[in-house]
Amino acid sequence: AKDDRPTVRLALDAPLPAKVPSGTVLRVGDKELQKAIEFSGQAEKLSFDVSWANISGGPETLEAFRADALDIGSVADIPPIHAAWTGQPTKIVAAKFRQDPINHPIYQLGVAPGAGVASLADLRGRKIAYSPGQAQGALVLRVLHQAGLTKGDVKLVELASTGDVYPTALASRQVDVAPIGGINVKRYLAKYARDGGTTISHGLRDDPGHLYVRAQTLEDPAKAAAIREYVQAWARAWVWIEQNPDEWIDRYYVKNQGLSREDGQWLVDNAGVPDIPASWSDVIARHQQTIDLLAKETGNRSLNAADLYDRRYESVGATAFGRA
Amino acid sequence: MPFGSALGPLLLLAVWSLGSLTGVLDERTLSAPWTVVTTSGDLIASGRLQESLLVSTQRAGLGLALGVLIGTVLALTAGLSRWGEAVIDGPVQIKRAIPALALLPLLILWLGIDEQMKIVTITLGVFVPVYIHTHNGLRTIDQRYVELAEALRLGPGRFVRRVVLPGALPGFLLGLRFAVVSAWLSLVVVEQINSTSGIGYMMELARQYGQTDIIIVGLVLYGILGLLSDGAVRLVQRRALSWRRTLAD
Amino acid sequence: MPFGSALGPLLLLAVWSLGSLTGVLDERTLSAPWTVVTTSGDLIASGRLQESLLVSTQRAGLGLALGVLIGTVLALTAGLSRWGEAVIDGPVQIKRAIPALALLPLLILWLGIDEQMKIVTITLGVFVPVYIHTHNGLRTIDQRYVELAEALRLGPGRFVRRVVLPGALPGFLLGLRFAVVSAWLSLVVVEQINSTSGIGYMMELARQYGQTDIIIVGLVLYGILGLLSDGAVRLVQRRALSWRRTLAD
Amino acid sequence: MATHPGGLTLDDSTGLDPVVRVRGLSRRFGGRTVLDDLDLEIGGNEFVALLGRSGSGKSTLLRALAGLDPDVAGDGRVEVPENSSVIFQDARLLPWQRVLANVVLGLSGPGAVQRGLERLAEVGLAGRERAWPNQLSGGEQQRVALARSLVSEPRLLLADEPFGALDALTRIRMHGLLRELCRRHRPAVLLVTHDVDEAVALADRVLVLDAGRITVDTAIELPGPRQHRHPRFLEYRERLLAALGVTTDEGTIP
Amino acid sequence: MATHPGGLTLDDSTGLDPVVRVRGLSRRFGGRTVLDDLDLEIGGNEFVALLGRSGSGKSTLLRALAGLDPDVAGDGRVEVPENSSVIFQDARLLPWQRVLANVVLGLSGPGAVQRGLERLAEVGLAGRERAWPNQLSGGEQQRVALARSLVSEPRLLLADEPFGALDALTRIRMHGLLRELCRRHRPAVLLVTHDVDEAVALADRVLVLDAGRITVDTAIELPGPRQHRHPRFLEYRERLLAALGVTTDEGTIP
Ligand SMILES: Nc1ncnc2c1ncn2[C@@H]1O[C@H](COP(=O)(O)OP(=O)(O)OP(=O)(O)O)[C@@H](O)[C@H]1O
Ligand SMILES: Nc1ncnc2c1ncn2[C@@H]1O[C@H](COP(=O)(O)OP(=O)(O)OP(=O)(O)O)[C@@H](O)[C@H]1O
Ligand SMILES: [Mg+2]
Ligand SMILES: [Mg+2]
Repeated sequence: AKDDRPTVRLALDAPLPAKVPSGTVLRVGDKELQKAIEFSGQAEKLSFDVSWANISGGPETLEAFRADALDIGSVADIPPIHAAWTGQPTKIVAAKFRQDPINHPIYQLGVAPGAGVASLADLRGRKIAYSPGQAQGALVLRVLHQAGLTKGDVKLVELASTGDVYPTALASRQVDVAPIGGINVKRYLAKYARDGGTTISHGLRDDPGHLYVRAQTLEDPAKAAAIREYVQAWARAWVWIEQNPDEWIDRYYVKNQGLSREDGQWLVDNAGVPDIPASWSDVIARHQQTIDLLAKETGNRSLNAADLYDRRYESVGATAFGRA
Repeated sequence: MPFGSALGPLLLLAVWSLGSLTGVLDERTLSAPWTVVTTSGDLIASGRLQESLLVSTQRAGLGLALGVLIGTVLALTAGLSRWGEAVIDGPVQIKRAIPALALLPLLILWLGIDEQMKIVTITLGVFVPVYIHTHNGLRTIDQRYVELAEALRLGPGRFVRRVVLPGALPGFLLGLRFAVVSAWLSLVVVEQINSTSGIGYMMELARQYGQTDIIIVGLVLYGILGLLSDGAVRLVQRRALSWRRTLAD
Repeated sequence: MPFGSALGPLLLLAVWSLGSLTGVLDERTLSAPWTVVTTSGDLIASGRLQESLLVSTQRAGLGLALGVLIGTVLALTAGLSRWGEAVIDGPVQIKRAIPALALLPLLILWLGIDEQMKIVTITLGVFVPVYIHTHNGLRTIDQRYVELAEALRLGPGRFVRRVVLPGALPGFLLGLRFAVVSAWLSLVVVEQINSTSGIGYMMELARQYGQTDIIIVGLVLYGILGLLSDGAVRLVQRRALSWRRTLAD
Repeated sequence: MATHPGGLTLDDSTGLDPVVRVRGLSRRFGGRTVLDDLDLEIGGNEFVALLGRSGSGKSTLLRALAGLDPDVAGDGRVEVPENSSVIFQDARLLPWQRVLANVVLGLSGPGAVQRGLERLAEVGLAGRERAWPNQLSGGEQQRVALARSLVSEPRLLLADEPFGALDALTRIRMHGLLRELCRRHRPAVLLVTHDVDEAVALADRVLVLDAGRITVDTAIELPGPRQHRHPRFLEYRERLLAALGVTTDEGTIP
Repeated sequence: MATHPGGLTLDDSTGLDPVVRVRGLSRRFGGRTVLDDLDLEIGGNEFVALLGRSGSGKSTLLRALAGLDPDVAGDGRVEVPENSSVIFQDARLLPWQRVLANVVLGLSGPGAVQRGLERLAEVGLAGRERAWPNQLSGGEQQRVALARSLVSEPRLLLADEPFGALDALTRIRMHGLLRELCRRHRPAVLLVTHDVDEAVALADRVLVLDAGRITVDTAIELPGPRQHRHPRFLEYRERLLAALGVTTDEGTIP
C-alpha cells in the first residue's frame, strides 16, 4: 500500500488545526450527502478539494480504507466495531441521528405472508434472516435480546443482505422474518400486503449515522483540518435537506437515483427529522451496549466504545447544525 | 429453418409473455415483457439507459481489447516455449480458480477504486478464456504441420504467422466468444464499486431499491448484449474459418 | 524442465513470501504465507476447514455431475438437429450472458434457499461451458469423417458413439476444464445464501468481518482446488486423446 | 452379364439389370463444369475401371454415386443400390479409433470382430489391430481402408485409387483379394485408377473421363488369364494411354 | 559423379563428396525394428530411387534424413545438407492457406509470388492460386506439394511418392519437371516410389529397402534416352521386381 503518512504528525489529542493548507484533497464516500452538499451550495465554499467516491457499506469502506483509497466513510454503528476487531483503528468524527427514532426507524421487520408474527414475542421459533457482519445482522441480535430471546430460541437463516434478497426471501416464504430497510419496506408492503405480508417495528433505535475515518488519517494535520470543515458542511447539508424536501426529492431521488416521486416522498416522510447531538456521551453509551452484545454473540473481544470516537470533533457537527 | 437461430429466443419470449399473461409468472418478481418495454422507454426518455450503456461499453471495450492482447501474448509465450509454459500456465490457472468477488479487495488494494481498477478487473476476466483457448488451440495444432514447418525451415516469425496463429485461430475465436461475454459480465462486479454510471451500476441501484422492472430490463439488456456479441464473434468465425469443412457446413 | 508446471506457482509463492518479508505487501491486506499456514492450522484444528471443504466438495461434485450431463445432452441435441440448434442454442447463449448474481433472486424465488437451489445454481454454471465446448467441438468435426459415416451408412446411434462423441471429445474435455473450476467458483455465490458451512460461506463471513487472513486462506484453497481439478482433467485429456499427435507432443 | 474374373462374358452399358444408373449428371464448382451431362450404367456384377487426368472429375463422379456432396451445384439423376461401399481417395481412417475398430466401423452384431480380424490378416496387417491410424505407413492406412470396405458385402463397390500407395507386390496381392471378393459376392465395382495396366488387367470395361464426359467406354475382352505381355493387352494399353494423351514416345525418357 | 538425366556417369555410394551420409541408422517403434543399422551415402547430384514393400520403412528413412522424429527410439549418425526440401507422402498443405500461399510458404523476399506462380503453372495449376487446398482433387494437391518443394532450390530433395496420385500423362509431365530441376540446380534426390518403371527411368541408382536394411543397391546404366522397351530396361525392371518379391508370373492376372 502507498504509505504517504505526513512528515509532521498530529497527535490524536492535539487541538484541531483550523486552517486547511492549499492542495489538500479529501476523499469522501457518502453518495447521499455528496449531493446534498452540492445542491446546498456548501461544496463551493469548501477551502479544499473533495474527491467523491461512490463507496458505501461497511466491508466496502473498510476495503477502501485498507487500500488507502478513501478518507471518510459514511456508515452505521457496526463497521467501526468490525474495523477495530480486524486491526484497522478508525475514529468516528460525526454522528447523526433521527428525532423520535422509535417511530422513524431505518429498518422494519418484514414478516412473510402467513407467518403470523405480530409482535416481537412471536419471534420465538421463527426463521429469521441473519447476516453476520452487517448492520441488519446486529439489529437481529439486538431485537432478540430486547425480546428476551437467545439465538437458540429462533432459527437464524444465514443470508447476506445484498440488493433485494431479503424481500425476495420473505415473499417466497423462505424466512418468516427479515429486517428490511428504506424503500424496500414500502415496496414489500405494496407488493405483498395483499398476500398477507406485513412489517412490524422492532422498537429499537437503529438510527446512528456516522462519518468515520482511519485513525492514521487524523495524524495528518491538513486532513484533520479538512475533515473538520467537511463535517461542518455535512451538518449544514442535513439542515438543507430538512428545509428543502421537494428539491431534494426531485434532484436526488428522482433525477439522480432513478426513483419515482412517490418513492422519494415516502423516503423523506419516513426519514424523520435529523438530529446531530452536541454531546456524544449517550451515543457512546449506546454504542457500548451494541459492542457488548456483539462481542458476546460473535465471540470477539470487547472494546471500549469511547476509543471509537474522536471527541475533538464532538461539537463540530452540532455547532454547524445549530447555526446553519 | 425459417427463423433459424432466432427461434430459441423467440420461444423464450413467448413463454415469458404467456406466463405473464396468465399470471403464472408473478409480475412482482418477473416483470412482463411489455412492462420491460415501457420501463426501457422511460429509461431511454430520461437518458439513463443510453448513458449507462455508453459508459459500460467503453469500459468493457477497453478491458476486452487489453485482455485479448494479453491473453494472446501469454498464450503464445506459454505455448511455444517450455519456460514460458512453466512460468505462465500455473499462475493463470490459479488466477482463474480464484473468485473475482474475493479478488476484488486485493485489486482495490493495489489499484484503488478508480477507473483503472475497473478496467484491470475486466481485463483479468477477459484474458483467461483467451489465454486458455488460444493456448489449447495452439498446443493441439496437428504435428504434421509442425513437421512441415521444420522441413521447410520456416523462421520463428513465419512459423508463428503461417502455422501457429492460423492453426490456433479456431481456439482463439472460441475463447473470444467467452471473452466478450465475460467483459459484459465483469461490469456487474466492477460497477458495484465507486461507480455512478454503467449498466452494472444501474442494476445494482435497482436491486438496492427493489425496482424489479429495472432489474429485468438490465437482465434483458445483458441477454441482448450477450447474444449480439456472441453472434458477432460467430460471424467472424464463419468468415475467418471459411477454409474449414466441418459437420456444421 | 526440472519442476515443470510447478515452477510458476512456486515462483508466485516466492514473490509473495519476499513481498511479505520485506513489508512491501502489507500483512493487514495480504497475509504472509506463513500466516496463511498458521491460520490454516487453526482452522484445521477447530475442524472448520475440513468440514467446509467436505460440504463444499459434495455440493460442487453434485452440481458438476448434473451440469456435465445436461450440457452434454443439450450439446448433442443442438449439434445434431437443426431444430435442436434453433431452440436450444439461443437460450443457452442468453443464460450465459446473464450475471449469476442478478439471477440469484429469481432462483431463490423459484427454488427456495435450500440445498436444491444451491445445486441448481452450480449446475447452471457448469452446464454452460460443457455445452458450448462440446457443441463447438461437435460442429467442427471434420466433414470427411461425416462423409465416411454416411458412406458406411452408420446408424444414428453408432454415428454418435463412433464419430460424434470421440470427435467432440477434445472440445468436451476443454469444456470440462472450465466446468470443474466453475463448480468451485459457484460456491462463492451460492454459499452466501442460507449456509452455515462450506468454503464459500467461510470466505463470505471472513469478508464481512474483514478477516484478511481467512480470506487469503480461502483464496489459496481455491487456487489449490483449481490447480488440482484442472490438472486432473488435463491428465484425463492426455490419456483419452493419446491418439492425437500435436504440437504439444 | 459380365462374369469376373477374366472378363469371360460381357455386355455394354445398355445391358440388362444395371445397378447403377446415372442420367444427365452435372457438377459445377464455382462456375467450372466438372461433370457435364454425364450418363452411365453399370451392370449387376460388372467391374468397371475409370481412368482420367488428374482433376478430370473422377472423384467427383464417385462421390456423386455415393450420394455425397448434395449441396454441390448441378443436377442429374443417380440410382445406386442401397448397400454400397466407398473407398475414398484418402484412406480416411478415424484417427481416434484403433485399426480394428476402423475396419468394423460399419459392422454390427456378433462375428464383426472376427470378420474384421480376417480382413486385416488378408491385407497383411495381422497383429496391427491395436495400432492407431497415425502409427501406420501410407500403404498400411490404405490397406486398412480396403479392409474396411471389404468387410461388408456390398452390392456396389466404389473405389477411388485404392492401391495408389502400394508397392508392386502388395498391389498384386490386393488385386487378388479384390478378385476373390468379386468371385464370392459378385458386386458391381467402379474402380478409379491411374494405372492403365491395372485397369486392363482387372476390369470388364474401362471408361475414360475427359472434359466432364465419358469419352472412351471400351469392353476388355481377353481370353483366359490376363497376361501383361499378351498383344491384345498391350493394344488396349496403348489405346487407353492414347486416350489419356500419352503417346508411346512420351512413355519413354528422352 | 553422376550427371543427370540419362544416367551418363555414375558412382556408387562410396564415391566422392557425398551430401548425404548415414551411418548405423536404427529406428524402432515399440519394439519393432523398422530401420536396422542402415548405412547410406548419396552423392552431390545423384538421383537415387528407393523401393520397398509397404511398411518397409521408406518414409521412416526419409523422415530421419529430414531430421524429423527426433524422439523415435533408435540411433545412428545422419548428415544432410542444410538446404534440403521434403515432399511428404501426404500432400500436407496447410488447409488455412490458399494454394499460392502454400507454395511460397518457405520463400521470402520479392519475387516469391512470381516464382510461386511459375511453379504452379508448371504443375498445371495456373489459375488455381486462390483455391483452398480442400477444393483440390487428390492429384492437384500432390502437384501443389511438388510445386512447393521445387520453388526453393534445394541441394537435397527428399520425395516420398510425389507422383502416387497422378495419371500417366500428368506423371510424365512431372517427371519432365523434376528432370528439368535436376538439370538446372543439380540437387541430390532421394525418391521413394512404388513404380519400378519410374525408378528405372529416372534414377542413377536404385535401392531396395527390406527388413530394415538396404538389400539392393544397383546403379542404372542405360545408354541414351531411356526407352521402356529397351532390353536392359526390362532387365533392370525384372531384377528389381524380383527383389520386391514379384515374379514375372505374378505380374499377370492368372
Ligand atoms: N469443393 C470443391 N470446390 C471447388 N473445386 C473443386 C472442389 N472439389 C473438386 N473441385 C475441382 O473439381 C475438379 C475435379 O475434381 P476431382 O476430385 O473429381 O478430380 P479427380 O479426377 O478425382 O482428380 P485426381 O485424379 O487428381 O484425384 C478438380 O479440378 C478440382 O479442383
Ligand atoms: N509412429 C509410429 N508408431 C508406430 N509404428 C510406426 C510409426 N510410424 C511408422 N510405424 C511403422 O513403421 C513401419 C514403417 O513405416 P514407414 O512409414 O516407414 O513405411 P513405408 O515404407 O513408408 O511404407 P508405405 O510404402 O506404406 O508408405 C510401418 O510398419 C509402420 O506401421
Ligand atoms: Mg480424385
Ligand atoms: Mg511411406
